[in-house]
Amino acid sequence: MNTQNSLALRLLRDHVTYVIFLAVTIFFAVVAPNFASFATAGAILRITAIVSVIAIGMTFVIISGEIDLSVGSVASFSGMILALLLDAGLPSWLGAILTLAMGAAIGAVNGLLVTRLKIPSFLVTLGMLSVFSGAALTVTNTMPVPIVENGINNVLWNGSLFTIAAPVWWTLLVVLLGYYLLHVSLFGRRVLAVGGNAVAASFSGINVNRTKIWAFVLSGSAAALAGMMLAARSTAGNPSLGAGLELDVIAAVIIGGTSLFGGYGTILGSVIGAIFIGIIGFGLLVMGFSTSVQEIIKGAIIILAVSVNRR
Amino acid sequence: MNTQNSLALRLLRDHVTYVIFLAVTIFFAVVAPNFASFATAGAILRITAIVSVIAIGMTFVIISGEIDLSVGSVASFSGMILALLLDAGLPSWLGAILTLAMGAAIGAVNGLLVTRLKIPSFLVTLGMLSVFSGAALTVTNTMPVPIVENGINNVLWNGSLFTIAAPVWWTLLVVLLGYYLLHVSLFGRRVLAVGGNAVAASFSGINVNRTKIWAFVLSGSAAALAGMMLAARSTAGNPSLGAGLELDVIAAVIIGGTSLFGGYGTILGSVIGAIFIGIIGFGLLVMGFSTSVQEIIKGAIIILAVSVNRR
Amino acid sequence: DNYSWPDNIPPAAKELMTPLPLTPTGQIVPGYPNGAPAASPDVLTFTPDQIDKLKAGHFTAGIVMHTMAAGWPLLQVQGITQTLKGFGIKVVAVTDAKFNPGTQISDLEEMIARKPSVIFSIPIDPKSESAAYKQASAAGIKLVFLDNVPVNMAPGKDYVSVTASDNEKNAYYAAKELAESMGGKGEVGIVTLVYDYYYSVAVRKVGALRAFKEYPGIKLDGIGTIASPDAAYSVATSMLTAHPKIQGIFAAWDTPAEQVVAAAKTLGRKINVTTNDIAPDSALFVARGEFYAVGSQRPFDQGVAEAKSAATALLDEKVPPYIEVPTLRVKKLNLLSALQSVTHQPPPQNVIAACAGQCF
Amino acid sequence: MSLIEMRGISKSFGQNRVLSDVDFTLEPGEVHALLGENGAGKSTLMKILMGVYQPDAGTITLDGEEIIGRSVGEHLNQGIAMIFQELSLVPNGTVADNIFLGREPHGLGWRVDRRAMRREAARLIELYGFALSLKTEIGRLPFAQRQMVEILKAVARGARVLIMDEPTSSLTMHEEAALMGIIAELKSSGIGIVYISHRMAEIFAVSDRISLVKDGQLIGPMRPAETSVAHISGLMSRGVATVELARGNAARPGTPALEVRGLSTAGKLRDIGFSVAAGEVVGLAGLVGSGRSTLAKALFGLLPDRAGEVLVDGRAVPPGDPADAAKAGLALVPEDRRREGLVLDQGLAANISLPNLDRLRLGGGWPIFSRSAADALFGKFRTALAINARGPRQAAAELSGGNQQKVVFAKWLATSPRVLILDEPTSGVDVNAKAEMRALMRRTAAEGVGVLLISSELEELATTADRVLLMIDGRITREAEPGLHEAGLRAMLQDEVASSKRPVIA
Ligand SMILES: Nc1ncnc2c1ncn2[C@@H]1O[C@H](COP(=O)(O)OP(=O)(O)OP(=O)(O)O)[C@@H](O)[C@H]1O
Ligand SMILES: Nc1ncnc2c1ncn2[C@@H]1O[C@H](COP(=O)(O)OP(=O)(O)OP(=O)(O)O)[C@@H](O)[C@H]1O
Ligand SMILES: [Mg+2]
Ligand SMILES: [Mg+2]
Repeated sequence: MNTQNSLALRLLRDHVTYVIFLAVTIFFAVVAPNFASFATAGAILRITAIVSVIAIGMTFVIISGEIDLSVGSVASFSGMILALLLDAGLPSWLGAILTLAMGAAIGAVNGLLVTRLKIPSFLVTLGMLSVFSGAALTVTNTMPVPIVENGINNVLWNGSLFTIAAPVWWTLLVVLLGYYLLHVSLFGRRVLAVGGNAVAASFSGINVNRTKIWAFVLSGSAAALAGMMLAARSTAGNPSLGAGLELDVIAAVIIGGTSLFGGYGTILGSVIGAIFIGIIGFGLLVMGFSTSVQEIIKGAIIILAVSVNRR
Repeated sequence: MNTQNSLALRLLRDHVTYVIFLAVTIFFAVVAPNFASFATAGAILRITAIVSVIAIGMTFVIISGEIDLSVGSVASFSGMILALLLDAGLPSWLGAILTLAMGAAIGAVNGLLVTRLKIPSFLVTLGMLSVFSGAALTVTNTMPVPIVENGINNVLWNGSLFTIAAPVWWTLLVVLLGYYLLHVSLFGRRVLAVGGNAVAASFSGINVNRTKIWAFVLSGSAAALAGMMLAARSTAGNPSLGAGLELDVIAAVIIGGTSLFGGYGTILGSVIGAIFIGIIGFGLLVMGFSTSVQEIIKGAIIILAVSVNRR
Repeated sequence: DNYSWPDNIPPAAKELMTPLPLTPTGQIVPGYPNGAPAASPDVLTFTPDQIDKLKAGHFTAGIVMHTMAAGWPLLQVQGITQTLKGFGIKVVAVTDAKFNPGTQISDLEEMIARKPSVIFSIPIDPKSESAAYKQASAAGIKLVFLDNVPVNMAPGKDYVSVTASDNEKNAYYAAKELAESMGGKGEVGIVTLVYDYYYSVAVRKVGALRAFKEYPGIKLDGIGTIASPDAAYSVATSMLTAHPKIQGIFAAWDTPAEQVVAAAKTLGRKINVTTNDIAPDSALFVARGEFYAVGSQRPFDQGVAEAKSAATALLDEKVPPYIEVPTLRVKKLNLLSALQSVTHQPPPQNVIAACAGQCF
Repeated sequence: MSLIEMRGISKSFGQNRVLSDVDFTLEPGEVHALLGENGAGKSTLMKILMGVYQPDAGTITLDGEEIIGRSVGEHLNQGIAMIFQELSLVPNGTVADNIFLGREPHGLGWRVDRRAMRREAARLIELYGFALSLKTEIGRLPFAQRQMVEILKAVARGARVLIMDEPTSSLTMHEEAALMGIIAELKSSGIGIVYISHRMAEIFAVSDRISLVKDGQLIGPMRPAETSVAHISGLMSRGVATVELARGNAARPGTPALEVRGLSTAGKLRDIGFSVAAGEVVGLAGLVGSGRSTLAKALFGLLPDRAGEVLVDGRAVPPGDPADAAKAGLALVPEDRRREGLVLDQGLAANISLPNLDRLRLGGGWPIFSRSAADALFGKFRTALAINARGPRQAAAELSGGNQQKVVFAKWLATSPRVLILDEPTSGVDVNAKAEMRALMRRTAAEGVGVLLISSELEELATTADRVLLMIDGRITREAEPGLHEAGLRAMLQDEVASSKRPVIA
């Protein structure tokens, strides 16, 4: 797959990604009605916030050479749990923390199954996808659970600070955290090493399993946060809000230049990937294409964009 | 990932898969009302035929170290095309051949994009997924196209020979073909080598790109055949009949013991994987579990089954 | 203003609570080119010994749904299950196809192999699933349809009957209310399902368009299509961005409508939203004034009617081909009464709270 | 008290009992050399000392303290470091990243101190004079350079016990000299070193004690003075008398088996021309980075940007496709067996059959693969090359380094090529096997095959090749007259390098 691995090429590649990304944006700005506006930018960032947040968690898992398909249903489930906890009268901060912890725990379980039982992560997390989408539907017997307490809805989604909407702030926060962990801290070196060559990493005294487990914990927590944001967005926990997110997320990460076989990737790339997909979808909708036509063009653009930047 | 790679372990592993598979089946046969019956067996084989057929094509792609996410929407699209061709008055044999050819062509395009432009297959085929699910919806503006001519419906699905239903025969045919190609022919050796170590393969004078392209052609054709079977099953092409199949298919292949990182896999394993998933879903429904609960148990069983057979 | 719910509610609320009249020929039913004659569920009655006979039959039922991701399907299932319990009929399983016809066919095949006495189902694609349903009736299983009937199946022969509301009229009402709320002029949009083959939703588009046409001042800016409810958020966001002057959106049912409201909220846009169907969760949106008006089916009662027609058929009695359950007009004013009659349960506290005493 | 004492160590992999009740000791400031046939168990013994494998039985003490840990990490912290035969580098990291892999300098909040890392790495490279640039990614480096990084990585850890598992297998005299310097320095600072190598000269140069692993037992230790190469290879051998090479110019007249005219690549090679007659072994000498492997790859059609002519038996070979090259009768045994030579997870017969698929058709006609034919093929070479393996189905990854090398050799011999290009064919192969393989090269040549032998062991070139070409920085600058001995070659190479204006490594 990734035969060209020199940093030089990579830098170029990333640059190209950004160039294409800009080109497409400018195109829409010109042809799509009222696209070029501050409001639009905000709107796109909001639409892509969910995918961005999860993508950042996913980046760690994919770099470490694994994959996490459970994020979508973990998000749905987390939304339900938050709603139920608040419905049960917990203070919202506590509910949020508990939900986040649950997400982390789910991630840890994924990681343990993958590393200790040596089950391919694709299967473990596919199983978990099934388990938690089922669980989300079962807890309330498919009924959505309203979140009436508006404080948390505002903090997580509807509010804004310095005219910038809450979801954008959350994305920013997660980006910074992810950037620190991956590109600044020791942990990042470990993840990259493990993904690059697990055997060599363990020969160098790196605890491969622990590193992977932490990667899964990160993606589980990110999924939980995203799920809470989704719930806040529709002021209700809905058992199928997160369904199918995993594909968008993985696409974003890969478009961002992360190798599906592990060992290389960047936080910024993943976020840009997410926003890129968002812009395409948004732009095409604004231009008035129906969902069906939109899908065709979207698929084509993605292939083209990446094909160009692999040359 | 797959640290334990000694052939011995692999053999054991596969055996265990079959053992568990048997255990689950027997369990259902005992506890589930009128599960243990000829009719049931037939029903399960019919239900899993689609996934089995595609899984066999997918096995080649995954062994070669790539992945094909487009199969689901290619199946939907093929069903539509077949229906439209017959609607346009083509003789059904011709329509079928053309559709099959189209599937192969789509596969070839996937392969070319992956090998020549060096785009990760995950992205190429994800893009294609989007393109063809969109295309399937667009050709008739989301409207299904009935297949009135019953000859082909019978040949592909509704008919039966020696009391065995057509879809089962088709599965059998594809299994034999796949078995020959992977385990008997030289092509199989090449696919395995390419997946095991592409560099070493090319150093051995094997044309890596051509081999991968052929793998994609196989999965494209399999998807097309499955799409036609889907259409015949519902005597109409529907733009979203195949939606989401890709995950079931990949799950089947991986459960069957094929390594997601390429280099190892078996045809029989993939089919067994498909039937295994089928049995679980079916058995759970027969036991009276609703979809939501089903999903939970299904996911758990998959993880358990595989976890046992990785030890 | 000393009205209080439930005992003493304002006349306006009372007026709203009178259901829209039956349409003589409502739903599309095969074999009835210009609509089947609509029968009221009240025609289905049972004598005590008929009920004993049913109980003695030890019948079973399966429910094959299109989706469970909304209040409507859940209330349907509750209506069916609770009524069947009264007849001693056990529901063996409920399947959810997540709007995928392929999945639903598999669900159906599995259900057929399970051999229940009757299957309740709402076909996602009446065209491409008809073959699968034919297998069911061929296997001697009685079929009762919700909303949609597969093509070329004959009532009374291939299946028992279909229960539905007049979706076209229901949407027409909601769209008309939207236009009225805007004083009959301004720009509007529609958000609906992308699959036109799912006709009980497709006809809502027809109804909405009919309503909007009656107002020369109303300009339709676009029809946003979704493959699943959660997609409504981005579809609505982009629609609102592309058309800054949109003041109202009609969404084909409540779950996507909730996402439309969320989108408008995050864009800081004040628009009116009307839709079809309410459930405890979407009721909150009415209470908060985020849905201006809702033309709501009564899924629980529909479930009851379906269960009754199944029971009647199991007694080998004749069932009318098309049973229509008239729809309700729901506004903040009559929310509590409407919600109760839709769900057959007292309205949840959070709805009552959100109403702040303005709903009855 | 010894620095390291391993007592009663036993280890089996499945049925395969590799070590039984082995005792091994290491004193501070000594170099304890470990010899043995390929597959004898040297690496395994040292991997046990490193914590990679847990022994089935036995104890390890460091300064008298039990240190059987569960992981490499624990042993590293105990002050034990190892240069791994298969290297312990991550391809996606730079040279600097890899030197500090697992022990990156860091400040508050696990903040990696990149500057310090680069500074320190630069200092090390400078200090030991290896031809490496900090920022290049390991994945892009040829094996030799990666081996240098592996050396620095281990040395820089400042461990008290340093295990070197064939550190020089593909290094040339410069780096070899550098390493000897390092070893001397470490010794003087009281560090104990285990030195595994198949290069006898090295062994006798550096070691204070020599031990032998044979049939799972340890023979020795003995002092270099008390023994000799002959004695040791005698002890090691499976009774195979060390083969005498039938040297003497076997070159046959007529069209050369391989003829190269004006071959160049954008990257490296400039205007290379030479020919190899049928029946002749032509050696290619040079320093690391001189372009020998590049030439081999270019000849075999692995470099798209090849210009110039390559003729086999006078017929031109189209560039850019190894398949064509193989068809034309070329064969290449690449230098990096793990990456370029083997499908590690697959069986040995499967590996050997790869370039021979068309020959292994069942009954010729249909493209059906005959397993039995493949197994037979493997069996043939297993005996011919004395490959130490369980059987045709054993995964290549489980073979010892040297035996892996033999498998790669075998897979190309099996194609009965016209021209055999060998890139460091005997690196990591034990003395006796080495002798056998060199004899094999001669025999292959004698059968009328043209052999191009790339080797970093000048001794090998001197003993095995009919003619030796010198390659300096992408050019073939000179041909050594036949019958020249190792010392002569070394001298010649040195002054060639000196006389070439351009720096040795670009
Ligand atoms: N991970 C493993 N699994 C199974 N067998 C193994 C494994 N590692 C080594 N072996 C076997 O153990 C034996 C010793 O291997 P080892 O690598 O220690 O030999 P060595 O002395 O280092 O040989 P060389 O000089 O070629 O490196 C060989 O027969 C090899 O096949
Ligand atoms: N033009 C080229 N295109 C692609 N790869 C090249 C090219 N030139 C060199 N390489 C690769 O770069 C690697 C390193 O080449 P380098 O300059 O170090 O010479 P080398 O052949 O490896 O040196 P030696 O084998 O003499 O130690 C080579 O192994 C080859 O694979
Ligand atoms: Mg070794
Ligand atoms: Mg070299």
